[in-house]
Amino acid sequence: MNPALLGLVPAFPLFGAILIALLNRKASRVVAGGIATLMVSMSAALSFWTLATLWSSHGALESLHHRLYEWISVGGVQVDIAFLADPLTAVMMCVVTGVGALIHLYSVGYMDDPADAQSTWRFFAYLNLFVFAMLLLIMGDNFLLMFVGWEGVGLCSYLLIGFWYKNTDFAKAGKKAFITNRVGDFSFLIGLFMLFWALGDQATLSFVELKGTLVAQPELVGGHGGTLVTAIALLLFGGATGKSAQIPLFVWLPDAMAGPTPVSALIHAATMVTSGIYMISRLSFLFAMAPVAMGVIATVGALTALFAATIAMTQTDIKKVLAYSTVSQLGYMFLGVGVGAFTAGFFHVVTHAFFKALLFLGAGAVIHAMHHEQDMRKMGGLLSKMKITGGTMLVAWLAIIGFPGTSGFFSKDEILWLTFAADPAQLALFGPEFPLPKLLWIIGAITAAMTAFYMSRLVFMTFFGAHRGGHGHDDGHGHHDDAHGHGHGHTPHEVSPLMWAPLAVLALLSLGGGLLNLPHWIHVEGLTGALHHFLEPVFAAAPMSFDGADSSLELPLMGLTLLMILTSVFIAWYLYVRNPGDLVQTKDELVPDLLYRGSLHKWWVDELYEATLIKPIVLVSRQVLWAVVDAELVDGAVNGAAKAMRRISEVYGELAQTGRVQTYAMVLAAGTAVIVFAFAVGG
Amino acid sequence: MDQVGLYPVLFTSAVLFTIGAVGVLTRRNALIVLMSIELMLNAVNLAFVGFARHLGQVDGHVFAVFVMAVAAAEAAVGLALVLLLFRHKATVDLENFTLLKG
Amino acid sequence: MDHLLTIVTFLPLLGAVACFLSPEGTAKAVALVTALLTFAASIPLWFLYDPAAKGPLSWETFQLVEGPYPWIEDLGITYTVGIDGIALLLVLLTTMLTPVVIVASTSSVHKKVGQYMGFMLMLETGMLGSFVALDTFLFYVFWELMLIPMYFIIGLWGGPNRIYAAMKFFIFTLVGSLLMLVAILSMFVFHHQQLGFWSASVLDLYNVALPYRTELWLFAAFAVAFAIKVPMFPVHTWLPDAHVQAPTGGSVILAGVLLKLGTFGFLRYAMPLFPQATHAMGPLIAGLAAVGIVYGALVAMVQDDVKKLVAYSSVSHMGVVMLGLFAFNVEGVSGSVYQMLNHGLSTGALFLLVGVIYERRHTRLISEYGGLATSVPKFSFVLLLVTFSSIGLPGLNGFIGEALSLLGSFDTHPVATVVGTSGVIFGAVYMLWMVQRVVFGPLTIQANKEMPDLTLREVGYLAPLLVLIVLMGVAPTPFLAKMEPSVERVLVKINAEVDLLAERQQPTPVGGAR
Amino acid sequence: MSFDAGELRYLSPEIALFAFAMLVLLHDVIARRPNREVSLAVTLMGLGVAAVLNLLTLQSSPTPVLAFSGMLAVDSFGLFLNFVVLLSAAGALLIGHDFLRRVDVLIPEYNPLVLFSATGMMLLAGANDLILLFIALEVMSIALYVLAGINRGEPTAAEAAFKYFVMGAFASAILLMGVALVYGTVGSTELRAVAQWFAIEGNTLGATPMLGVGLAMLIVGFGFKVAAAPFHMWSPDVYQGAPAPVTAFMATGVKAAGFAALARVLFVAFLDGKVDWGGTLWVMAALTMLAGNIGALVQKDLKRMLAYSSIGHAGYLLMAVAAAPVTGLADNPRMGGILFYLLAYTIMNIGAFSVISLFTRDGAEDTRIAGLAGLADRHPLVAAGLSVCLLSLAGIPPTMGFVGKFYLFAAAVEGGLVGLAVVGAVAGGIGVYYYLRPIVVMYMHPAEEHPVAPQLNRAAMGALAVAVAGVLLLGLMPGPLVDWARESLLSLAAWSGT
Repeated sequence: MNPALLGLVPAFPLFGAILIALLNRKASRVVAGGIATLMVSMSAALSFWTLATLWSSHGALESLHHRLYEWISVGGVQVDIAFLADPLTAVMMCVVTGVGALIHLYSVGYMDDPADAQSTWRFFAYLNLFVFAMLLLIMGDNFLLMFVGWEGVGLCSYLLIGFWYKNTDFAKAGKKAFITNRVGDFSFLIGLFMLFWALGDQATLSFVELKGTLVAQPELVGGHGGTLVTAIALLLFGGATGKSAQIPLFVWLPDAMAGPTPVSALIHAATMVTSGIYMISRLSFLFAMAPVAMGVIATVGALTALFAATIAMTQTDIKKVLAYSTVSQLGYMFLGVGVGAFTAGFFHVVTHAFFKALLFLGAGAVIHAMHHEQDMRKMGGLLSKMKITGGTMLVAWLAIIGFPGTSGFFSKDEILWLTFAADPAQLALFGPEFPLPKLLWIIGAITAAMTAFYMSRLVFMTFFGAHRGGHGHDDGHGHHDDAHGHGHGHTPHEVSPLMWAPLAVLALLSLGGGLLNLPHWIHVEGLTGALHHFLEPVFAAAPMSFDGADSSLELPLMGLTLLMILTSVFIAWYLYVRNPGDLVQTKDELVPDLLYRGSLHKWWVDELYEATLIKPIVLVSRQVLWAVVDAELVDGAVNGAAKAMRRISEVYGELAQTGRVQTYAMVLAAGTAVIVFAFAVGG
Repeated sequence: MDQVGLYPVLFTSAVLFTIGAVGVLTRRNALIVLMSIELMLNAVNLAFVGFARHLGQVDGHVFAVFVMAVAAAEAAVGLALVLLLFRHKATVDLENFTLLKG
Repeated sequence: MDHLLTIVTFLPLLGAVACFLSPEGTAKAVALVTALLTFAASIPLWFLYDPAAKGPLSWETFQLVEGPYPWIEDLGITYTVGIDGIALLLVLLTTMLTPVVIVASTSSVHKKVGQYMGFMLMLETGMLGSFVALDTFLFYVFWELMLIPMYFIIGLWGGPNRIYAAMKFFIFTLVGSLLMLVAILSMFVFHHQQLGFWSASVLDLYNVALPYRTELWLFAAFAVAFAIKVPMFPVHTWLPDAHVQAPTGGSVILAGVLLKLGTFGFLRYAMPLFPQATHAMGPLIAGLAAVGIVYGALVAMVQDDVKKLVAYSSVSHMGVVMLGLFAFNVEGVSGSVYQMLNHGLSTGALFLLVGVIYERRHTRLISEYGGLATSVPKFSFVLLLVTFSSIGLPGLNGFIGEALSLLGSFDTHPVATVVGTSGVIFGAVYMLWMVQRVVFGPLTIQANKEMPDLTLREVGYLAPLLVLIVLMGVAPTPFLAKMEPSVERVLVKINAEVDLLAERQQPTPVGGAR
Repeated sequence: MSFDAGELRYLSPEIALFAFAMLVLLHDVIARRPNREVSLAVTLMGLGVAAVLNLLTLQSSPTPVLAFSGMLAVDSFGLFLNFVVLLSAAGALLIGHDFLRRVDVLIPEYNPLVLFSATGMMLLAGANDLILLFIALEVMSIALYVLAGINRGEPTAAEAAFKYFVMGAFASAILLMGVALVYGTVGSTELRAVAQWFAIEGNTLGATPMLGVGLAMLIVGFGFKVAAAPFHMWSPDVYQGAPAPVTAFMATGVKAAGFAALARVLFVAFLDGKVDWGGTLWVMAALTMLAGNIGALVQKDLKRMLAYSSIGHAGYLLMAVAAAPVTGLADNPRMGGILFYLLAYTIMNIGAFSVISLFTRDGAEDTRIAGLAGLADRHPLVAAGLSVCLLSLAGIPPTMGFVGKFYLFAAAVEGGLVGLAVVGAVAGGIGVYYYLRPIVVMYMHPAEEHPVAPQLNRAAMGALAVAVAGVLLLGLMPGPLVDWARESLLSLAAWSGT
């Protein structure tokens, strides 16, 4: 493939976005959606071509590179608009455009609400813009271009979360997402600055050059394990915690579910949120130099996975469950890259994109069918009414809980095993001897069990048992304030083929995605470790060792995890299918009240941030900075000086300029006396 | 007079000058203020004459004559102004003339 | 073409006279034609200016130089104008913004239109003159010449508290510049003492070498004048008052160009004239800039008046510019200059947009709006675009300047930069919060429902700004290429002696200029 | 001592002025119904003739000459100031012409009195002998005392005149005592003699405190005339009370003549390094700038405000004078700014007062600042003219006031008085407030319910137009005038040799 074609990959969706924006209201849902889907499909085609080119070269072709033009050139900052497609990029491109195209297609069916008819063009324009930005993020050959994409996807996320902007809460959710991401960006930028200056004369922002420089001269950033490189890695990771919704910046993602469900599927599950993992993978050579940072990443990932899972267990909003599930799965991916299993982490990115997109789209189909009802307590028994949707959802469910043979099984298992087997020295958060990998494995395994529970709970509550839905919705989850009459608030029914066709494709991918990278114990020529081999050159500069555990333990541990997962499924089945009647009481008996409420209220993290950060900052800004510092101190000083001058003037006028001529003469005489004295004595 | 040296003359002049100045500063009657100014000018005249004698020049004496002429003109204008004041307020007490101030 | 700069500079003044003399009806046309002619005349500057010219900061490296024509000979005061890459861009910004403002003002100014247009054009001459002057006295004359028209623009066409605001603007600025005048005079004397002849040319004054303490005092005098103009915390309070009271056009010019004169002054005068003091005071100024970034953003956040919000955002943005300037490296300073242009465009556009809704609703209270995206989608789109430019979204202009400024200054003042970089968070907070409250949410107020969307004229005058916002984000290289050699030259001057000094005192400065 | 009648030509401007004054006086006394226009024309003609003669003198004596046995210095310093004085007198006459009719002061002596006073001023500018200086001062002052009270019906005018008189006479007496003490020490009243006395080994102020006291008293005397702090307190009352044209004349002519005398005495007689009067003047300048500018802040009356303003300007001028002992004259060419500024100050003040004089109602002046409200709408050109003059007074470029102030600051900085310059800058910054007040009122305040209608008249408008043109043109192209002022000031160096 001609590298020049790389430029077309992002160009198509950008063109689509512009075209749709130009057509605006003249473009109906189908026209706008058609254009958008077409554009992304073209990108997808090119992406697969790219992948094929690279794959078929068997490592002979390290990467494709194409420079469009010089973007910024000042001093040491020499940045081009240039695209780099190495194996990592190529896979990611395919995921983004492939899944993206499916979701675009799905959206054409999904966005059929007559109330949105005037604004679906906006939806598709944003969506195309998003794909463009995402492609910039992954294809940019340098930090700044990546950052353009990085922030660009944030922008689209902001716009799409707030797509139904008339609802103030939705608009706020968009804002929250953007600002929380900005906190991460702040960290990212500082890390970038630090890296740039550390390189001194060799400063570069290009990934390829940076890799070369650091491999050749690791001492520039303080050498392996150096403080500087650790700081840089941690700060860059700080950026990732924002974009990829990790502790402590995960709070925006659940709120982001305010956006239309395809958006949740595309942006907040399959693609954008994984960019943190992508970034770390891209910079694996740098992160590998900072074991402490790797330890932090793995730990944060594991803890996020666990923490989000605890919340997901009690949520009743189907999208919220999926949102926390996403956070949790992202944690897994960080755990993977944190322990140095970059391929495994990235593999999970890919499989997760399949099954989580599927889950969201399936949920979207359900919501669509239920007329914007998202509360699972009002669902139930939908499998019979929505066979295709239900069926595909079940596939996704199997994948996400890690049922053997599904894509999720392979990717999750690889992460868990490599975590267990990781050399403690390469994630030396608590020193090289501390058995952090084992600890993380335990967290990971527990999380896997919890995942199985809450995902089963979701599936059971939604598709099994009796239908609990009343008539339409009345809980305010609807997105329109103005009347959005549901004359047709009948029973749920299967969605149109436009929507279920993508589900079916994704279901296939969820099932068979594991073929991409079969574990070593299933030997199939060309498939075993395929992704691993393909990505090897990318991660070659970040050698990691996984001989921290006896390899004979691999299968027994897998079995253990599997057992835990199945147990969880059973519990869920018991609670939600066997005894569906007392959904609430059962849990009250099972778990202490505080834990239940904590989980239900997301451990009050939002409230905590509100009380400790947002409120104080606003309060201080308003009551201290604005009211006191600005108005009283600074401006007070200015006005006070002016007032004082006027007062002096007045006092002078009253006391000195009395109008009595002899006062004046007296002052004159006194002045004379002083001067005379000065000259008589001082002369 | 021959026996009188420079310094007694100057001393007298200074005393007269000071008396005049104090008069200007303290007396409330415009006329007396006017007279005090004349006193000051004459004190200077005394000094001129004293210096002239001391230096053996005539210049100082001539200056005194000039000063007298000027003083006369000044007194004329001054008296006219006092009259003007009196026409407005029927008094020449300076305390009453504080329209302009501040 | 020999006198292109002079023509560009004084053409508006001629127009101003014409506006004062012409009847109300034709004044608008006269003003617009003048402004457009000026803009047209300034476009060749872009092509005539050749950034490739090499050499140190000297007569050779300024271009399109006219003069020196003797003016007041005994002090060596001359009429000398010329541009470097930095001034070039600022001149073009000025000539571009003025017609925009004039068109925008046709709907916001109803009384004494002729005078208003006259003052606006007079202001343009003042601003252009300040950018092109190469003689300190000439600079000072133009610098002060800007005060009068701006004073009248605020005082005559401003809001209810306009007189207070105008007075504050005038006196605040003047007190600062009078101290600068004393410092300029001192420079004349030092130049005469050291080099034996009188000269007011800034290029000659660059050759004066002063003892450290003297530099410190003189720098302080210049810095106060410029810092007030920028405005830096804590001498910023004239700005919110001036902005809120000024008519839309006044605010746009104030934010768009006038503030830049402060930072331009630092770069052209205060810093290269007093390199040691500049470096010595660097941490202080960078610190204040960083505080200003956060402070401006936080105070902007809690404003109820949208114009005041934008005004405080200027304090924040200009803090970034200052931080970049005091980075002492080419990345930071170029970014800073770029950010000057950005701020001129995006904040100018923001004020125009505020003006648009103010004209329709006669209120600037954020709470009076909400849900505008439904009733005025075009307006809302533009507001969003400008907002994202303002908060430095990559791909738009703001990012380039902000990122380069901060990147540059991180090397020199890491702590201040970290504090300042938090502006990317707070900037998003106050702008997006404002946008959310103005544009999003339900449309509840009847008057907002009936609000007409952007007219063709409004789109027309906003369009150039929007195009530049995108263009400068996507393709900054042409702009950066124009300025970079000039920036480097100034930096050589700023850093040269200081490097020598530092070498003598200590092994190597921490992350010294590369 | 010999008298050479030919030397009278050096005095020709003064003689011409005096002669015309007598002529006008006679016309007004003899004519049954004196024609005011004719009187004005003849008076102005007198000024014109004097100006021409002054110019001829200037050209015929390219090198400074001493005439009348050293009593009179014929140098370009004096001749430059003669022009300033003539300009000031012309302004006072033009402003006064219609004004006096309106306030019903049809005293024909106004014009000759102005001429007499101007004669005194011109003599003062050229006096090289302390006695001539004193007499010239009195000639100038006595006429002014009368002029100040010329509006006899107005109680404030009478009060102002009397206050001026008392203070003036008091200060004159002190000045005269100073003259006597100098005479007593040096044995001569000629300025060069004083300088020569200092040249003698061992003659210092420390050895003869009497001379120091004399110098101090001279400084007080001139300080009073130019309204320098702490001898300035009379001026707000007097400026406010006196009729506007007279105030204009006082503010400009007296200030020019007073500074002429002060500069000549200090620069010719006392500028030789043995006497340090710089410190005293430093303090006086600082006090004067601050007192004037701060005092003006709360004033509500235009004339009173401009009185304080005038004090402030005296301070700026003193700032430059104070720099002289540090650098000498020849090494500080910026000292010429003193002359330039005196001219600038005269022009812009004439402009301002020509507008102020328009505001009369029912035969009385109404010079409240508030009375200007809305003027910009009713008479835009008048408002613009006053604004230009005020901005020039405030020292905003591109006006003559700015260039002048720039030079004064330059002189101070060149003399190393940076601290004083900073005080001046601060005072100037404060001062802007009150200069802007009238502009605010004119442009931004709505007119009063029964606004004072400005009584436009050709004479005053002419003066305003000329003043505005001068302020702007000489502000933009000050070069030649600056050169001339510098040369003129340097001509003083011929006498002192510094």
